[in-house]
Amino acid sequence: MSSIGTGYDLSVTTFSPDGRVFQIEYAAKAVDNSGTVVGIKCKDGIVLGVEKLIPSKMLLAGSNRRIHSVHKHAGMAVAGLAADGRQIVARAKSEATNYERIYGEPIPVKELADRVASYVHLCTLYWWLRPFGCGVILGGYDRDGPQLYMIEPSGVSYRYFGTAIGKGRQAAKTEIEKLKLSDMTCKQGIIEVAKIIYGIHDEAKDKAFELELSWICEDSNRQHQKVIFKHNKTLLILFVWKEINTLF
Amino acid sequence: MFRNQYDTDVTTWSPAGRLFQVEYAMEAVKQGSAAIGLRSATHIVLATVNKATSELSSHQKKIFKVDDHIGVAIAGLTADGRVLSRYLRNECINHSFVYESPLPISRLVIQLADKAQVCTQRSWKRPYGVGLLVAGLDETGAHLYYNCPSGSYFEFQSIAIGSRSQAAKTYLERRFEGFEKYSREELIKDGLFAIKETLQGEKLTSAICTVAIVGVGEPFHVIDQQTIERVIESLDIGDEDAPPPAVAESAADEPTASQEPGTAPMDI
Amino acid sequence: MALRGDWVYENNGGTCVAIAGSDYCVVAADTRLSVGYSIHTRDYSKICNLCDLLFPADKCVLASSGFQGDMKALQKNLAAKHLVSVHLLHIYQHQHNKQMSCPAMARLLSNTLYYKRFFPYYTFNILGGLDNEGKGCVYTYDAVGSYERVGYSCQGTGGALIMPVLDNQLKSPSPLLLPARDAVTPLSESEAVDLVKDVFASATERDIYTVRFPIFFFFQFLAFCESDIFPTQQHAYSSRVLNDPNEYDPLIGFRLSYRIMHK
Amino acid sequence: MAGSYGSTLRYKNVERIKSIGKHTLLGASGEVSDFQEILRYLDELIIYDDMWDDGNSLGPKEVHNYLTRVMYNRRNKFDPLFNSLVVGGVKNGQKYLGMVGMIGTHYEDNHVATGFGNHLARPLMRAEWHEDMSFEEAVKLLEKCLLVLLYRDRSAINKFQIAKITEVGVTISEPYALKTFWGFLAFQNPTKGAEGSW
Amino acid sequence: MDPDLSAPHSMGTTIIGVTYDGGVVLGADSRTSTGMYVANRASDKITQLTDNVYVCRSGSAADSQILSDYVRYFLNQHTIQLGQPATVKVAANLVRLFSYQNKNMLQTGLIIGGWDKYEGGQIYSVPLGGTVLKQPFTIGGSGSSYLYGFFDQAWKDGMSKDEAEKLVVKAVSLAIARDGASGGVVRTVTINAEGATRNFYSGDSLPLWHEELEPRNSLLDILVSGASPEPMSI
Repeated sequence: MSSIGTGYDLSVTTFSPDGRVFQIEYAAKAVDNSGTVVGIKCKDGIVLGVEKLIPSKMLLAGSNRRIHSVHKHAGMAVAGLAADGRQIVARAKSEATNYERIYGEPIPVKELADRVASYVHLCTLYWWLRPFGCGVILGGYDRDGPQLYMIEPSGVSYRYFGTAIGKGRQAAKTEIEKLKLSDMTCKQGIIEVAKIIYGIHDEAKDKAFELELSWICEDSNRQHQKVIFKHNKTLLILFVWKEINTLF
Repeated sequence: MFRNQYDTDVTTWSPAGRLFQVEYAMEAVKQGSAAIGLRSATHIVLATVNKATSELSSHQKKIFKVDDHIGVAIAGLTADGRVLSRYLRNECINHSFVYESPLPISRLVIQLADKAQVCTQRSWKRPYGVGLLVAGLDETGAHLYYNCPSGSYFEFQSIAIGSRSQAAKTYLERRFEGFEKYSREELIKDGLFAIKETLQGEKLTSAICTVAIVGVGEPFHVIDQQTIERVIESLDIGDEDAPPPAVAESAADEPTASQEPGTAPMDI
Repeated sequence: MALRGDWVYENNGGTCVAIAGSDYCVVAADTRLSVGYSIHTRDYSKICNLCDLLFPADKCVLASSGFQGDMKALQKNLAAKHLVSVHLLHIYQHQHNKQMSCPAMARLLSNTLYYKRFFPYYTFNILGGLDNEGKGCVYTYDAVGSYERVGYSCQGTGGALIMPVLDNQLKSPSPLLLPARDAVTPLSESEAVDLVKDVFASATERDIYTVRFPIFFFFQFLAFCESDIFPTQQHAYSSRVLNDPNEYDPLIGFRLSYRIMHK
Repeated sequence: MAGSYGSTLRYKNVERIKSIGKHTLLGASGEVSDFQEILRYLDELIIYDDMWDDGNSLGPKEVHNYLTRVMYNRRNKFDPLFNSLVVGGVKNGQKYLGMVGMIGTHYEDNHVATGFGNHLARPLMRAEWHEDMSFEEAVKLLEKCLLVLLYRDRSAINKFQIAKITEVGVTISEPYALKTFWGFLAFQNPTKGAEGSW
Repeated sequence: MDPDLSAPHSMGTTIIGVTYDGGVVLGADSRTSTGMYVANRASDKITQLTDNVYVCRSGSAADSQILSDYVRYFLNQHTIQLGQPATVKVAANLVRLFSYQNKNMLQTGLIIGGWDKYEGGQIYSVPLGGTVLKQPFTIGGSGSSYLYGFFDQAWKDGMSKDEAEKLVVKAVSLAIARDGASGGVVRTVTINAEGATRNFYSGDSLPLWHEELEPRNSLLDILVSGASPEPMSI
């Protein structure tokens, strides 16, 4: 950490001599420590999955959502500080409704990603703000088909076939690369995402977690929808573990 | 001592991706006297420890009614707690003005959390130094939430916050699985037991605690002192000798800041 | 308000009556909501409890007639202000369920009306309840906030028909007497209720905007009780709603087949 | 289903009944552009409500109260929405039926109507409505009212939709026309027995 | 009668938009009036908004021009922002937005027509108050009063391009024949997957309707042709 103590890393409006903005990199650290978030684009839609870490056993299942709808046709999964993520979600919601108010049609996913990225970027421009401590994966389905974007604390946004952020992102990305995404339906994809998240989670070391899933596909009428397996949680774990054991 | 560079401003990230100012605000919650909450399928009980700053003063009020169906208990800076509970009330009044129906708890809690988050991202603000237990009943049932200064919120079966709350939390963690089916009386009893855990041997009396309840057919209200006194007597817990020292009080109580320097404890 | 055009207001009709006794108060209003020759509904309560959800034992009710949109806005406004004030008392005085008294509410209502002096609420109000001594009280208003505490009053489209009957029947001392006499009626509560039923029956015969079988609110002073923190005195009240059309048997010999719903 | 332009029946396929969320139906008469604006308000309201995805949802009572505030606030700004609205629905076993006028007058009742309907349809409904009506009885009663309105409201056309809402959900019928009756003898020979002309 | 030359230009107009199999045809007359005076006898009331969307304007010339200028500006921005052509729906909604929000100040009714790859050819009508309605065909302007019955009778779904264009020209000429505020030439714009094509039908090429006569160079031609009537005997 050569940055530390140099004095170039205390403000988001300060460049270091080698042209870096350390505050943004530090903010990204907060994302790297969080539960993993995975998003994939299948041939018929988008699947989002979150490894939601549970800090206390007295927490109720299903609370503290990390996947949010931002319009009928788009959803967002948050890695990092959930509180920061909600601000981004709120902004995305209002961008989406504003667009529809003016143009009379649902916002294209690309446009939504651009606008959200601008907002995230805005917080890296002023000394009196701080960059968001969260990254988001945005999935949506518009007239040009399903699309997946990831927006990082720096404000950059890229379009992906599949991506991951958070603690287990490297392992997750490796797993995603093995998938034949272009042949896969969301029904298959959602199992794969569940498998990946269960696979990268280290039972021994990590806190307990809850799996949160959502999709946007033909089956959901091109609307963003959370997915709850009909099996209860234990069944799902068993089911997925069985699958994983045969796989690895 | 490079650390001090990063802990004076809410808008400064530490190299490990932490926000010390926010963490310090979370510490303020732990300085406040304890508040606990527990819920069954139909009722939620909030209980707080009353601490007078001097013999001559009264204690600070720690439980506030927000609306008929919602109430809060606070731990930390009482002044911040009052500001926030006033905000909550206004939200409820506005909602019933427009819809003539009670505001759902989960939505109120998120609005509150969003308000708290804003204070963690502006250099001219400070995070609220208060934790709120929000108890309420709506269309989707009974709910108990904990809102903290970082802008996070959590829904709990039961929870304890504030000073020496770890002992109460340990007590609750042993028993919370049964709470769902509890009657309101049982909830009140376990609430008092949990409060007692935080007192470290001090005698539990109705003067030292405030208990409030909301549930099906029962608008949020503080249970009067006589009733509590009667419950305490019937439980025979008031006179009990000093309880076994709370489990690993000092360290376990503050698992966040000092323990894992690499992680971002705001998640909790 | 000719400048703004007459479309901003309409008169939805209706009649309100309130009578104060030495330890009771009766407030009544009819339930017809109409415009011109067209009846919107025969079942609209013009009496508002202001905070009936929060505090079942209440200290006053508001009866209004005029433009229904304004009536509702006024009621909501007052209810919200009342809530805020209850909360304030709650926080700063550690009082539980301490409510605004009827005289305080009367002043609040006046201020609320006058605040819209230049775009008034087109409403004609009566506030009835019990005062801090447990005595019946009635406040009567004009649309822009002028108000007066009286022993009885009536407002609305049937008001002009009813007022002289009340003047005649309620044996109220002249306001010209010195020293001023209490304006409350010496009538017993049951006599007062009967009188109200009668005046509504009569008004119905001559006013197309008034329907028979009013909704009643009835307050009676019961006892003083001590609050546990502050030594101020609070009152306990019973308020009940009388609204069963079968309860009385006017000489005019027909009964309407529809049911008057409770408030 | 007509959208009139003066006395021209300019648009003959304007849908005036819409479902609002899962529990509510909205019917409107008056200015079509303002109705479209109201629908846009409600669309946003419902989208935001749905996006919470927390098990809470706005019912007919909430929608009615919301519209009440919208209409009243717009009249306070001297920029009213020129509509009369009827709101109905079922949620949690509670039936709800209410109406809001252009300047914010509102009420609930067992039967409601806007415009000409207040004069021509409500007397019929007052006479025939009863608490435990079947769906078939209700449709018959509505059709009786609609037919009277078709005969006597010159801006009405013979193209109707009837919508039903229950705990289960919403169904809005296809547009359809009602058979009209012209068989009175006096219609064929109006001067018989009464000399002169209309 | 006083022609009132100081009155604002207004387009007592006939405008039409119809869909056909594969696209839309827009049509309009070309008369712009100032009171009773014809200020322009060959004006263009079909205005381009984008490559694939056009609008027919009626009512106040100034209002409709300003409105379409704004919409064109917004659509250009929008096209750049999205990196692809704006849809017809977006164009119609922008027209609606400005019409509705300024309904107290504007005296204009418009017909938006165009083609996009998602929904094909579409016609939207935005009359005076700022309602927006998607229609298979629609007519507007003062001349449209004379055409309701005609369209109720002559309209059919799934016409070919030529059929549609013929229908539009015929309808505009019928309206010109009965509406004093409409006149001049007939302009059409046809929009489909291939793009937009303008057509022009000059005033002397339009069909003749009831009580209209074949134009001549001069009475003398009639006399020369020998069909001269005998002098009227008294």
